[in-house]
Amino acid sequence: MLRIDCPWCGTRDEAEFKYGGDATAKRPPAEGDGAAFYEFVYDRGNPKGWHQEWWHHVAGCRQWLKVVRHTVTHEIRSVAKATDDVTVPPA
Amino acid sequence: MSAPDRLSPFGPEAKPGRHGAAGGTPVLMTERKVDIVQVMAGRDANAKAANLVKDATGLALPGPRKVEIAGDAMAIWIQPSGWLVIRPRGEEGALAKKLGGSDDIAVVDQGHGRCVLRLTGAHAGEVLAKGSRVDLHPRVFPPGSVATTSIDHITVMIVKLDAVPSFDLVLPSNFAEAFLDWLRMSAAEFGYEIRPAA
Amino acid sequence: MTQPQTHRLAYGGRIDRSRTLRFTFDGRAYEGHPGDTLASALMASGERLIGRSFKYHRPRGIVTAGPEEPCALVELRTGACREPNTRATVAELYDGLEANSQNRWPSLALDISAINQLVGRFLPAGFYYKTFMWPASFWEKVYEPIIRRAAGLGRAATATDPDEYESIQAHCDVLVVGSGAAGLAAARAAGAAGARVILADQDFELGGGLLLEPEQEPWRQGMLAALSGMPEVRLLPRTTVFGFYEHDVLGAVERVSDHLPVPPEHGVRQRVWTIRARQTVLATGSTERPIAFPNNDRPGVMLASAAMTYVRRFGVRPGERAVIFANNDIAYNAAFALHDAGIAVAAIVDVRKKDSKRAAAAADRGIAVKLGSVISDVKGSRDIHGISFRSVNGTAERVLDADLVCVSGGWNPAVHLQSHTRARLTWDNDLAAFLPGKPVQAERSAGSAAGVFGIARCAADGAKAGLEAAAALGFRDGAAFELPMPDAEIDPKVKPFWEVKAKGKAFVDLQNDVTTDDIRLAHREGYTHIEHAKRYTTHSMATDQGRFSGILGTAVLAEARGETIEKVGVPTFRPYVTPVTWGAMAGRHAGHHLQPVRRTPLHHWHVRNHGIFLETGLWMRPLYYSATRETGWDPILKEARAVRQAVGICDVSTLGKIDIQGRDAGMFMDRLYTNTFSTLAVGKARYGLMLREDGMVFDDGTTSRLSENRYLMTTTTAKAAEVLAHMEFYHQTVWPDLDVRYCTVTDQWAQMSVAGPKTRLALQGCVEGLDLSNEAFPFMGVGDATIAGCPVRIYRVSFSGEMAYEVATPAGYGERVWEAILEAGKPHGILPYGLEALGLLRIEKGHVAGPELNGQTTARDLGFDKMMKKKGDFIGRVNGERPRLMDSDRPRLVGIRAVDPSFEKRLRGGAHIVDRPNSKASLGWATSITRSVELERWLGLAMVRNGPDRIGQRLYATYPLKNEVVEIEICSPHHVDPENLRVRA
Amino acid sequence: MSRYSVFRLFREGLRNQTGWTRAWRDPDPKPAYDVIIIGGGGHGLASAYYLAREHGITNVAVLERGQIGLGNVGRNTTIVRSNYLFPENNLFYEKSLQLWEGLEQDLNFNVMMSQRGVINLYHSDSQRDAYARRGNSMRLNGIDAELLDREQVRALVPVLDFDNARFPIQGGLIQRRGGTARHDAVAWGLARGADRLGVDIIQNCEVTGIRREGDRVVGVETTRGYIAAPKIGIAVAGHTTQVASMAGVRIPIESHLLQAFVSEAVKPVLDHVVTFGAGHFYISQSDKGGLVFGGGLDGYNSFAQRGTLPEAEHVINEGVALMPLLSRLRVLRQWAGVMDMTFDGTPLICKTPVRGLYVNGGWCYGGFKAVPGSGWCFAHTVAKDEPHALNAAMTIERFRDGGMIDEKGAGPFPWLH
Repeated sequence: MLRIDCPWCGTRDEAEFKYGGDATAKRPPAEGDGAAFYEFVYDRGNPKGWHQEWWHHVAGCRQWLKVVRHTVTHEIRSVAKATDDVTVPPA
Repeated sequence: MSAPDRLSPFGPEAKPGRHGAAGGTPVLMTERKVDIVQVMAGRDANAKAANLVKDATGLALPGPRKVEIAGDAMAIWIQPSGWLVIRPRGEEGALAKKLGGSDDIAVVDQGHGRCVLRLTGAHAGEVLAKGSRVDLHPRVFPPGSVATTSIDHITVMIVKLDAVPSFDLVLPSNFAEAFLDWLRMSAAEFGYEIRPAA
Repeated sequence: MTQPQTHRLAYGGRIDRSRTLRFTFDGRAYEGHPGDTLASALMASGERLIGRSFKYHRPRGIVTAGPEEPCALVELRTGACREPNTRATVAELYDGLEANSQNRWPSLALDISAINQLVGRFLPAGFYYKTFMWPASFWEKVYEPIIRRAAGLGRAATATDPDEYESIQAHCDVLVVGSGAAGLAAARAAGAAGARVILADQDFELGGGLLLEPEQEPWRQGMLAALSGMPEVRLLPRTTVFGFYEHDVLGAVERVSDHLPVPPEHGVRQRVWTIRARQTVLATGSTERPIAFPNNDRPGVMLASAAMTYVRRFGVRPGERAVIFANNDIAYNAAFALHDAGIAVAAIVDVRKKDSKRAAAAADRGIAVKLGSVISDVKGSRDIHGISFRSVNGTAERVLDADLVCVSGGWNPAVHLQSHTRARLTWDNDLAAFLPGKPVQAERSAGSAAGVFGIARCAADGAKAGLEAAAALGFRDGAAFELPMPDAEIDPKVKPFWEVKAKGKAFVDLQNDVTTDDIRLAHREGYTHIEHAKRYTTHSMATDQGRFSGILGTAVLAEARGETIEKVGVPTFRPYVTPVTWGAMAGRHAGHHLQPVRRTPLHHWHVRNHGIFLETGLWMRPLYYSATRETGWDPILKEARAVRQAVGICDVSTLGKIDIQGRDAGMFMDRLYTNTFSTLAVGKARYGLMLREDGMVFDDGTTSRLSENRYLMTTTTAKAAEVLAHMEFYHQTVWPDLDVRYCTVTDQWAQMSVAGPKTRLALQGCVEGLDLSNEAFPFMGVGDATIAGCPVRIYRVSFSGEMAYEVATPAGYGERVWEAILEAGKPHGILPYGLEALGLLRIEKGHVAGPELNGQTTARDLGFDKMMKKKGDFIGRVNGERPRLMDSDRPRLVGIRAVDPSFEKRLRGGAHIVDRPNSKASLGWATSITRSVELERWLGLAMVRNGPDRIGQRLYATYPLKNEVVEIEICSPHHVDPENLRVRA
Repeated sequence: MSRYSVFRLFREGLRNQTGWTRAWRDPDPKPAYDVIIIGGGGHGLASAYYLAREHGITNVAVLERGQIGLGNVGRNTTIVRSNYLFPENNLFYEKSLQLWEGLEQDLNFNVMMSQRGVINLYHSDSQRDAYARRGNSMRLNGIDAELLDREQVRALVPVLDFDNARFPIQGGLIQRRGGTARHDAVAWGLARGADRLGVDIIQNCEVTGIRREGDRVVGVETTRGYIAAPKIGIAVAGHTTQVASMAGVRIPIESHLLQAFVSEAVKPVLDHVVTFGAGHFYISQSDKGGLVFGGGLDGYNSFAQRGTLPEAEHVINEGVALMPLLSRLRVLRQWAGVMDMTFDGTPLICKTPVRGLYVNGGWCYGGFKAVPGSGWCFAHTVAKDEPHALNAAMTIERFRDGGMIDEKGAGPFPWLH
């Protein structure tokens, strides 16, 4: 069971959160073309290693958090607010 | 307009009385008759919101994981720039009206959408631990703490009031009855008493 | 008559001889004492034959005294409480216990299937992969049923479990698993330092190996007393930690009431603990392992430590005349324990050639020691009466009379929990065993689990581990405490020895009947990897998961491969260390408690007024109302007609409601919806459509503008939570600069839809403070008023296609307002209507709902082209324009009607649309179908290729599942009032 | 290596099984092959088998990083069925089911294909209609399906909870030809079958790079040296994106964890495969007596082949709710496999932008039932350098042009499929 250290609420169980996928994908601006929006939705990273991903604290503060987690060991390196920039260690 | 009688969200089965195992100190359950207003401050408007609430209720707005308690009233931190202000039930909608709100401070009446159940007694913590994934040990969760979590799939705010321990549980009204079902099952081994709403 | 306790020692052991517990096994009456297990009590009455093996149905007895028992499995309790495959060796005896042997017919003593032994030579490992193929059709019909009946062990319960279970969410600084000398010391050291400690042990008595050492009893008691006195230390006997999961979370099951005939009132049977441990000390001890030799499965052959346990802890004589077969010094303890208890020890057959201090000690007791020797056969079947032994590589056999063989092949530290963390085990040559590896989670192993042997050494090692664990969390300087008196120094070194090669079946997996030859066969056939060999032979796949003898299989395979045991390795240990009951894992969520029930503010009115309910998501909603609980269409049609002809009222409180405020609220709405809301007039509502970013329709609903910067959004019941999360995602991660705030107010409001031509008349009878006339309050208007003294907000929106007003009031006033409207509507023939009529009406009107908004349809598919603004960004705009989504050949929404006006030939949802009655080429499918009260025929909505271009065509709805074909006409989805006059009336 | 037969078994019985030899050879890699299949799981072995059997291409190597058959083909819940909604899926899975039906005769290896029937329960009228749409689609495509009402389900599976359920059972959709097979046996049988046709199955041979010349592949770097081949097929579900990236190809797939469980063996209580309609739970009873069951994904990208506690509780909750008499049985073991999850829940069997490189993956959690059909279609795609009609829609491009095949309508969220 993952334990995610919410910057607002403290360390909480996975059960309070919902997963939101790759947090590196950026939504293109309104004028973005088909290729850009295709990438935003479908061209996701799938690293075997460190992964920057969205977790939504639904049964908590309802904030979308940027989590850096290792996809093999599940180690969580950092949990940041949605607007923070985070660094991802090399895989 | 004076508040007409309203139905309790805990349903007709929540009749006052002693249930579960006899003997020992029972867990006491009391529905609190309160008004509840959700306050959400816009960018850079936290201070303004704090003043608004202070003027209207005398309560300060607490920071993350904290509750400000003054007598029967309290202000609960629920999310960044978001609080619940709770006080004994008065005129319908009066608290929300008094707080008013503005373009950068949203005030939303939740007096019927949320409800508060007070849980107190020596075993209250053990009962909650059957569902609460949050550590309620005094070392990490002293009086004045609040945690929003999920118990039996229901989102619950747990407010720690004192060392008895006593808790105020803030629940979504549509789930109040279901939550009480769970609570009664979990408290049965210690025995529990449902008190008249107050 | 009750079987006498012929094998109970006169004194000694931890049982309470002053009290007698009565129990039955296969219907025969027995008695035992508090402190007994079922196994020890059966043994006390001289019972040897407890079960039958899986494949050959060979007689099997008791081989261990712990949870790793592979043979002595029984059906405990009966009927709805029957627990198959219960290990007699850990089943705590209680008065009135009923147990039965399993996997035998007609009886344990006479088991017909034992005939499998005779043909055993034709049933080697994996034989079934090579046969049962001829003729092809025979597998399901003939072979499989036979195999299935033969397989399986015990029988499941016959009915719903009457007992209750629950879960507990626990947090601690230090979790100590195991309560032997190491565990007790670790817990005390950590507790004394001030840490919050949980000490869990699977046994019903705390103490582990200490329970076999009377002279250490004072220390054990002192430790338990000290621990009980620490407020932050929690002792959990009867609690098995079954899994070590990521992020230092462990799962444990507490057998709260399994030692009682029935759980106490308001009590549970078992309880699952989810333990979040900042540090964990694994003091799980070690288990002795067997040696493979011919007929090593006979009842009466058991582990040396087990024999010692039955003597020392349970005061039972496991036999009259014992032979010990060992490759290490520790096993001599068993010999001496038996000897001291007055059991004859015929010999210690020790595979080691070199003499040792222990052999001398044995000689002092007059016990013969056969050095450099092995047991080459066991005489007897259901009971044993002797053994053959010979020198390790000799052939000349000698015979010894014996009814008990105590085997010790060395010890395996219990590394299972550490393995769950993916730590790599390390091999120890002295112990010839795998030890815990370098920790990868916050844990450390102590005591014999870490390869440390001897009570005093284990205690010291545990104390050190406890201190370190506490110190790692900043808890320091706890009070020191006394360690147990030093015990005899015994060298734990073993001479690796795994198998005696001689004539006869030598078993490595006693439950699944896997022999050393089976392992070698697997190797010959290329199943040389331990996982392949395991799966091919089923070795280590029995209920003990290889805990008893997994290492034996590895050793035999390693020899065949000519490689070391370290290289070959053991199959991956996975949860559960010992199997866990489903009920315990389910906790409180059995039966209708699977998920909580969500109730509308009007729920109990519906109950009192004969609502027939349906579970929709977590909600309970009335389908229709019927005092007689009649089924079929009549009650539904009655309610629907009331709406079309007079007035009806429906509880729509389940609709999601979101209060949105802020300067950018309008802009936010414009990006969420395909259509524009920033232009909506204050006091007006508008229907809106939301897409996912992939262009598929996500949700719809009406949203009102309450003031310049405040909107009230309604969502569908099903998507309410997702829509809020969707808004939070885009606001927090994509458009954080938008100045907007919002929250759910779904629970705040009771909401009811009042619909029908006489709605205005009905409402005018109870609404105060709002002019409901068409002029003052036109379609899509929003206004505040009061009903019966309660504040209400009224929205003039319609789902049914009739003149309709949705009335919202604070939840607590729901019933008052609902009843006031019913009262006012009486003269106009008002009826409450449920989900069925609601569905009927919306289908007639052509409004889309769940079956159309199924995540596979685009706005264009549903005819919402015009609702997609040309300018400006909105979610799903770009991906919704991918070429194949623009293809007009996609299935698109249309109405369909049965050509036949009677109700004879039924249209059904899920039917496919074809152009000829017998065509197999689907053009689309019927999404929503109903009986129409307006057009008096079956009609509905469908998704049809080129649908809109087919309007007027005669096609067919085919439903092969019922062999039905119905001629239909394609038409506009709006079967009722396509001009929308009624809603504006 | 000779055929299995009753005579053979009898003779070996008399001589203590000493005559059996390796089920498949253990060859060293040759410098070059006509086709290299990366991945010795079910799909890779089936692909090699059908390349040899259907297309006469026998100079084939299957390269397996570890030991064959220990990935998802050895970790699943053994369910075989073809009850899909869209023709792009149900015709493909039906082909696979038909191959399953003849597989043990084909392979002379008993994979214990057991057509005991797969029942999908429904709990509401709208769910019934959704299943009816699926069942009717199957029937129109010549696939067996029947809609059962509550009493018909009760007659088949009396142990379900019809009295006290939170989500009462209203009926089910049954495919009687669906069922289970012995998962390990499928891998072993295909390995033995391919080997007998000349395919080299090379274990402990990890591919570390894919060598390209311009826009085409020429071979692979492995831990056992460079191996040349003009055609390379990737069949490494769970790690498709990793291996494809060695050739510079990006695949729209995420890796997610699916868990499976087995209970202690008990006498038969369940004769069918049953799927709960109000949650994520499916269960069957193995011939050995263990109840084999599983649920949904853990829900976040993962390559950890490790069971977790929340999903175990979740799955077992639903199991007890569905079959109350399971309550007093014991769960024996919990494990997990890494699933290739696509963005519409439908697999990929297709060419890639790189000539000579083919991908077979994205099996989500329907991979086991697809094994023979997947191998058959992939072999065709590799041999002919163009897809068979049955897998023509299973392309990467479908996400760009909007041709998703989304049975659930769950959208571009791999963890929701």
